[in-house]
Amino acid sequence: MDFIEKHLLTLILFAPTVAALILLFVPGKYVKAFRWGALAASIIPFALTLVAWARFNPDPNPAAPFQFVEQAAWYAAINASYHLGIDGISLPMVLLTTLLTPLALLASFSIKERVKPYMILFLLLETGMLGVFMSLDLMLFFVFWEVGLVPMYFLIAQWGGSNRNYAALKFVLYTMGGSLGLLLAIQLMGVAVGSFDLVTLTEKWPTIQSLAVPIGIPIETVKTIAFWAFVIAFAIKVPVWPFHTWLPDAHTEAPTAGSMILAGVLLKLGAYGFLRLVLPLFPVEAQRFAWVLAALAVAAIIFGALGALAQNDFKRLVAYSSINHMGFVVLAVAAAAYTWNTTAANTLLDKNLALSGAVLQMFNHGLSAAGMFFLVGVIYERTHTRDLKEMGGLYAILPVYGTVLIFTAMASLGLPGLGGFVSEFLVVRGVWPIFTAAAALSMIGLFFTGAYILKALKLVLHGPLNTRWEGHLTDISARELVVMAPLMVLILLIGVWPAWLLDMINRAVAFLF
Amino acid sequence: MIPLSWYLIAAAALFCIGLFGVLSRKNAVSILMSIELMLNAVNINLVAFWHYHSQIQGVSQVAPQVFVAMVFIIAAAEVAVGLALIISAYKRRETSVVDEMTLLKG
Amino acid sequence: MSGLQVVFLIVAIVTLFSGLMVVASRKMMHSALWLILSLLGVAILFGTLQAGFFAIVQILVYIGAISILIIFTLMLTRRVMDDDHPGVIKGWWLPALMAVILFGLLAGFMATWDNFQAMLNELPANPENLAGFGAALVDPAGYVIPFEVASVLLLAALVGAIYIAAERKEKAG
Amino acid sequence: MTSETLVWLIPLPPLLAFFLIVVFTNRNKALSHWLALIAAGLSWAISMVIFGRAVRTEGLAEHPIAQAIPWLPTGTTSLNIGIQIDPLSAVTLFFVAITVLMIFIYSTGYHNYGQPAGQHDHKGLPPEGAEVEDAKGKLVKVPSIEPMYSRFFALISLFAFAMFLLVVTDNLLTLYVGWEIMGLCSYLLIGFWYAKESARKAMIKAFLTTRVGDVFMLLGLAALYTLTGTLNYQEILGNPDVLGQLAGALSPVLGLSWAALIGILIFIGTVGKSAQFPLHIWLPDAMEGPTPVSAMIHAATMVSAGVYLAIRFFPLLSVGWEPGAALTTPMMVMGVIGSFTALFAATIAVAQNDVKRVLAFSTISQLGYMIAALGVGAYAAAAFHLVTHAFFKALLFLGSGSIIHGMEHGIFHTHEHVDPQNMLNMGGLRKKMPITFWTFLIGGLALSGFPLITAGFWSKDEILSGAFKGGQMGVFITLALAALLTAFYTARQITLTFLGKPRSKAAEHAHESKWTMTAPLAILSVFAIGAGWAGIPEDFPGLGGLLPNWFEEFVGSMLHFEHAEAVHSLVPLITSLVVALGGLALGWVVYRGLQRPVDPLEKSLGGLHTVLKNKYYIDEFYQAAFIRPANWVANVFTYKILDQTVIDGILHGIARFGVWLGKGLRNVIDLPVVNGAGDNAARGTRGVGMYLRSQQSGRIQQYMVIAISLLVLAGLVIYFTVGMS
Repeated sequence: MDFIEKHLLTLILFAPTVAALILLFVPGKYVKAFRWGALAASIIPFALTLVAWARFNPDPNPAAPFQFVEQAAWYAAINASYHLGIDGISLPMVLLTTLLTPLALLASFSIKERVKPYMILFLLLETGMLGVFMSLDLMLFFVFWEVGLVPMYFLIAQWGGSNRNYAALKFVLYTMGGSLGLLLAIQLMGVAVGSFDLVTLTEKWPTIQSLAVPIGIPIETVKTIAFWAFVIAFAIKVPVWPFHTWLPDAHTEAPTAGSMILAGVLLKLGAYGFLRLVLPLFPVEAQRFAWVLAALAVAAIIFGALGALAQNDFKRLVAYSSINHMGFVVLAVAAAAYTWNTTAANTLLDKNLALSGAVLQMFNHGLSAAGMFFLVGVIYERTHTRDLKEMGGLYAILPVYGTVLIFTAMASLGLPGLGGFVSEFLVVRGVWPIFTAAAALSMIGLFFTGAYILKALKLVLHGPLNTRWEGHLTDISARELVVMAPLMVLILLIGVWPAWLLDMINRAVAFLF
Repeated sequence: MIPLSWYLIAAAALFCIGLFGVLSRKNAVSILMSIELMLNAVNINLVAFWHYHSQIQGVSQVAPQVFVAMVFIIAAAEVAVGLALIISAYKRRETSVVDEMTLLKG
Repeated sequence: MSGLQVVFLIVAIVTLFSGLMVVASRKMMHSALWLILSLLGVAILFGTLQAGFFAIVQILVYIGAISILIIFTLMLTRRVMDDDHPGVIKGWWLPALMAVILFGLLAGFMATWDNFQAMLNELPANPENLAGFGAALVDPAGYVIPFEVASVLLLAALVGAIYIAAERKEKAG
Repeated sequence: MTSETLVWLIPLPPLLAFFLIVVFTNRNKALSHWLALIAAGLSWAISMVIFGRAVRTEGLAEHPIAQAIPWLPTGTTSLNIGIQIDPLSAVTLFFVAITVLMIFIYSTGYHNYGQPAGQHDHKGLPPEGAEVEDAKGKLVKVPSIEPMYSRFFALISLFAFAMFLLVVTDNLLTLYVGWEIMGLCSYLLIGFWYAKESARKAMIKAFLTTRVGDVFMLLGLAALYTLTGTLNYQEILGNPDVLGQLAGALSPVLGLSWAALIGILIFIGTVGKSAQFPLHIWLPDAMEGPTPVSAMIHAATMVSAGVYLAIRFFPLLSVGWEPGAALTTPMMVMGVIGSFTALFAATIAVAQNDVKRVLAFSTISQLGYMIAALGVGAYAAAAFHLVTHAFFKALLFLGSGSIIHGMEHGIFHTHEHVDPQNMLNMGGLRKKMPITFWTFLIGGLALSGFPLITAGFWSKDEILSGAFKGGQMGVFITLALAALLTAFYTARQITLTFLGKPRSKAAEHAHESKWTMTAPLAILSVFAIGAGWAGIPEDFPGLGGLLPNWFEEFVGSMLHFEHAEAVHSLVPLITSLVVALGGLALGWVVYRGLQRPVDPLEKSLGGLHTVLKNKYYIDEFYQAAFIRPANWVANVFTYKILDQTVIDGILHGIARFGVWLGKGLRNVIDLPVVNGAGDNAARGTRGVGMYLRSQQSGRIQQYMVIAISLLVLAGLVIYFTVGMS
């Protein structure tokens, strides 16, 4: 137990990799072994995350803000170390990742072709995502940031839809483009401070007066450039309008489980980057440019919703909804950035609420978006079309599926009593006193959220019975229900009793910002 | 009580004998054996220098020992693969004479 | 001239001579037997250097494993054993010349070194410090990585050797 | 059990029923409806206990039954949620519990429990009837049971849960939760027969229209929470300091105070939910749902919730106002919107032929009354009308459902193809459906404010006199006109439906509904009459003082100022008598002897009738002014232009530029310079290679000899140059 205690994060992080390596040596014809093996392997990190959750002390200790810390020498020459740790912001994300991966793998049981590489890539993907959430070293962060990219590229390009090559290339080039600036900025900071360690950087970088290597540019300019490099990298990942157009393509073409993970976790990497890196490292710049972020966030909320309303492709519609929902996270980040140095008690509360809402929104969106993409996949597997106009009247044929879909759609819509509402309310409430106009404008997006969700429900479920599908479709299967059940239970749980999760987030946010 | 030079000279001699064998023998197995001689020459040098440095430092030196061990390992690996190749080639071509294997001929 | 020096000279001469015979004998099997003798000589040389461990390893690995392996191979490739024509290529004088020149060069180079004539004295007790050597091999700050890589190499070599030498059930073409 | 515990328990049984039906019993119709009925009964019983205790509690307004638990951690503090029963929620609970229970019972009959399943019935469509053999072996058509019977009870249970939650809660956030869940349920229930195209449209319309109000309300919530740090009623509305601060602080919008701005934002929520102009359009279309749903939405729950919210927030809406003083901005807004809606909807109702649609518009109109009452400061009157209206409107809707059922029975019998909801096809149902007739008559009279005996009279009269006393003559006259029209269309409805001769064969063969439907009608009609007696004004000539004006005292205690009674005037009383009786008489006279299914008003009003019938073309106007532009912005502007053309265009441009740059470099530098040089070098090398090739023996040892000789040579060179020095 002592070993587990001390290396909990490493175990969580590399359990999927080890499993992937083992699976590498199993002959590809044992399809079942891959399915069940990958599923079992992905449950291990989940179980370990639960252990971490149980042992996590929600009250942050100022002396040791991160828990389960592990540090080992890595690139000693450049002072980059293998430094892992989690706090109340990253733990929910880790839980989300380790929860969604088994579900996505379970959802992938319908994959028939090249099961072996698929499962192995998926497990590697999990390591990449978890690494980003756990890293306390920028070099390590970057490595995992990129590690997550590669399996996703292959998942889209190999198992995707008809336009998959274009989508995969767009996804990878776009994200890589953002990463380029990120890498340069990270190196710049590392050189300037002499360490890539996040804790050290957070202490020194914001107040740094001169670069170790003078390059003839004022330090403020350098910081601003680094700030924008970070923001653009994360904005592409979130994605913030107008960096969002890769998302509908990638989501639409990705296999179902890929979309689940893409929407459920990968988008959170960007938002997490904002919270973990941009706000602590660039408080001054973030405050100066907070209005830009807020404006882009509002644009994302409104245009995301309108874009979703314009779609007739079910999956594309859901993809656009992600832009809309993640806009709220960025809006909260902008509000927090604007008030980073406040001392007024009520503004502190506003900021705290906004950020708590943002983290909770990330979690909730992870649940509901993954659920929605999965349900789109379920219907796609049966009808082989995503065109909403060809569906309709399916409620009578698929009553259980319809009920599950309505539930998930309502969670996505932000119905009170379900998870999404709590976080959206917190964000709106927190942002309102800081960016009143932005909060008011985001209501337009909130309205159109309703419009596109209802449009989807209307075109899929309701309407005259579609004789084309009658008798050809089977209702949602037990395996598919097992995928949905944990998501639905959590959505409901957060909506009815958010304290179990929010309390931890809240304390972490209050401590950090 | 033996000068270091003796060992070095003996090793150089053995090395050159081995080299001659590698360059002149026809049979692949012989070449392999010659290579073993060369490796042994190297090892003599390594052990001699290990003795010499341990004597200067007053403490047993680890690095030369590791090198010696590496040479052993590599020798073993090389022989295993080399002999396997020879057997394989022999089975296909009924010969282990290097002259007759001239696939590289331009 | 001390006793040890005498021993050294005898052993060195035997080693070099048998080495020469390895490359000079016509019959492969003779070469192999001479090789054993040569290797044994090297082992004794190790002994004179107070490297008893390596002397034993030398005997175990080289004589016990490698030489035996070579002899087995010779037996497996039987036709070779009856080989009676000259074991060396026609223009053998060129390699011989080169070997001699190389030896001269090496000796000349080494002679320029100041400590070339340094005496090797007797080391204190337990000169090899095998425990320290062993620990260094598995110490992350020491040589664990080379050690592990070497192990993997050995494993790969064995697997590869088996793969190469194994009988193919289905012969392509 | 303590009252607090009991109040917590009120919303739970329907919720539990919902989950049980959805998860377990959805295949068993009987079990499903029993679960729902028992749940509604339990809630009703607890509600009655609570109501009884609340009535007996002294000073309930100051010290409500309340309890709260922390729910949402917010920094160092947390947002608490809890329950609170004060006079307003007590009376609301009273009528909600009863109407909900009645609607539940009625629903079993309405959905033909006990009838066989129809052969051609399909999920998502209303049951079309089943063909069975009667005793003589002849095939007859009888009503068939609803195919999605269990689903209906599950949803309506959830609906009831949301309403109970909304009533018993002590803060705006939980109220919003109930509010939105109700929105969802109304969405699902209006679209219960989702396979009908009209239902599919109506459900979306209902949800989205109310959502317009909801998002504004959410903003109001955020603002209120920001400024006060709480959403608890007592801490905001019961605290004059907080209200004073809100009224004093200036908001950035239009120079309104924060109190006014928040009030208006929250009121917009009411406008959406209670279907006030201009967000009233969803409610008539909501008639697509089964009739019990209509009753649920229009009487017991949803629309009442909007008014309940407005009444609840009256202290905020009216902060700074006291009787006789100038109205606050939100009150003026409410007065104008309320009275306008009352008249506006009443005019439309006159021209509708669908029995349920008339009632729908009358609901809008009556809700306008309540809002207008709040606008003129008649707080208790608004609450009073809310209660009485809930009873008689539930009665009317259920009655109309019974009528439709009766007509359908006739249609099954005669195989005639007529619209069972069109009043012009009815007539003379009085004899066929006596219980329905008498109860509907009671409801109709209450709606039109028939003097003295009906509940509607007392509450409407109070509103009129409130407007009059408040000196708001514009509101008073508008409301009086609306009351006249109300009486007129009520008389029209009753006359067309029940009186005269049948105008279709189906109407001739109509049949009274079964007891599960008529019993709730009877019970509700008792309340439609009796509820009024709780609020007879003390200064009413003759009757005033016989019974204490209990309602005014009980609910009025919620407000902290004394009701300064103005000098009593007979004008409002006479007005309400005249409009009620006059309207009824007029309606009866006009429609008395109708023979053919044509509305005589069509001729006399001409073009105006067409306008009224088409609801002033507001739907069409919205379609053109908002929906189509919104769709254009979404489809064309956001997606096609912005995303696909501009942003993706830039991206593809960059990509194309990259490719162009690559090609350019290749053509300008690579091909001539690099490749040229390379090719030539390669050609040269090749030539040399070809020559050398002949020198290659393929013997490894030769190569090695060469290699080593070179090495030796290099060693020699070094030895004789560097080594010597």
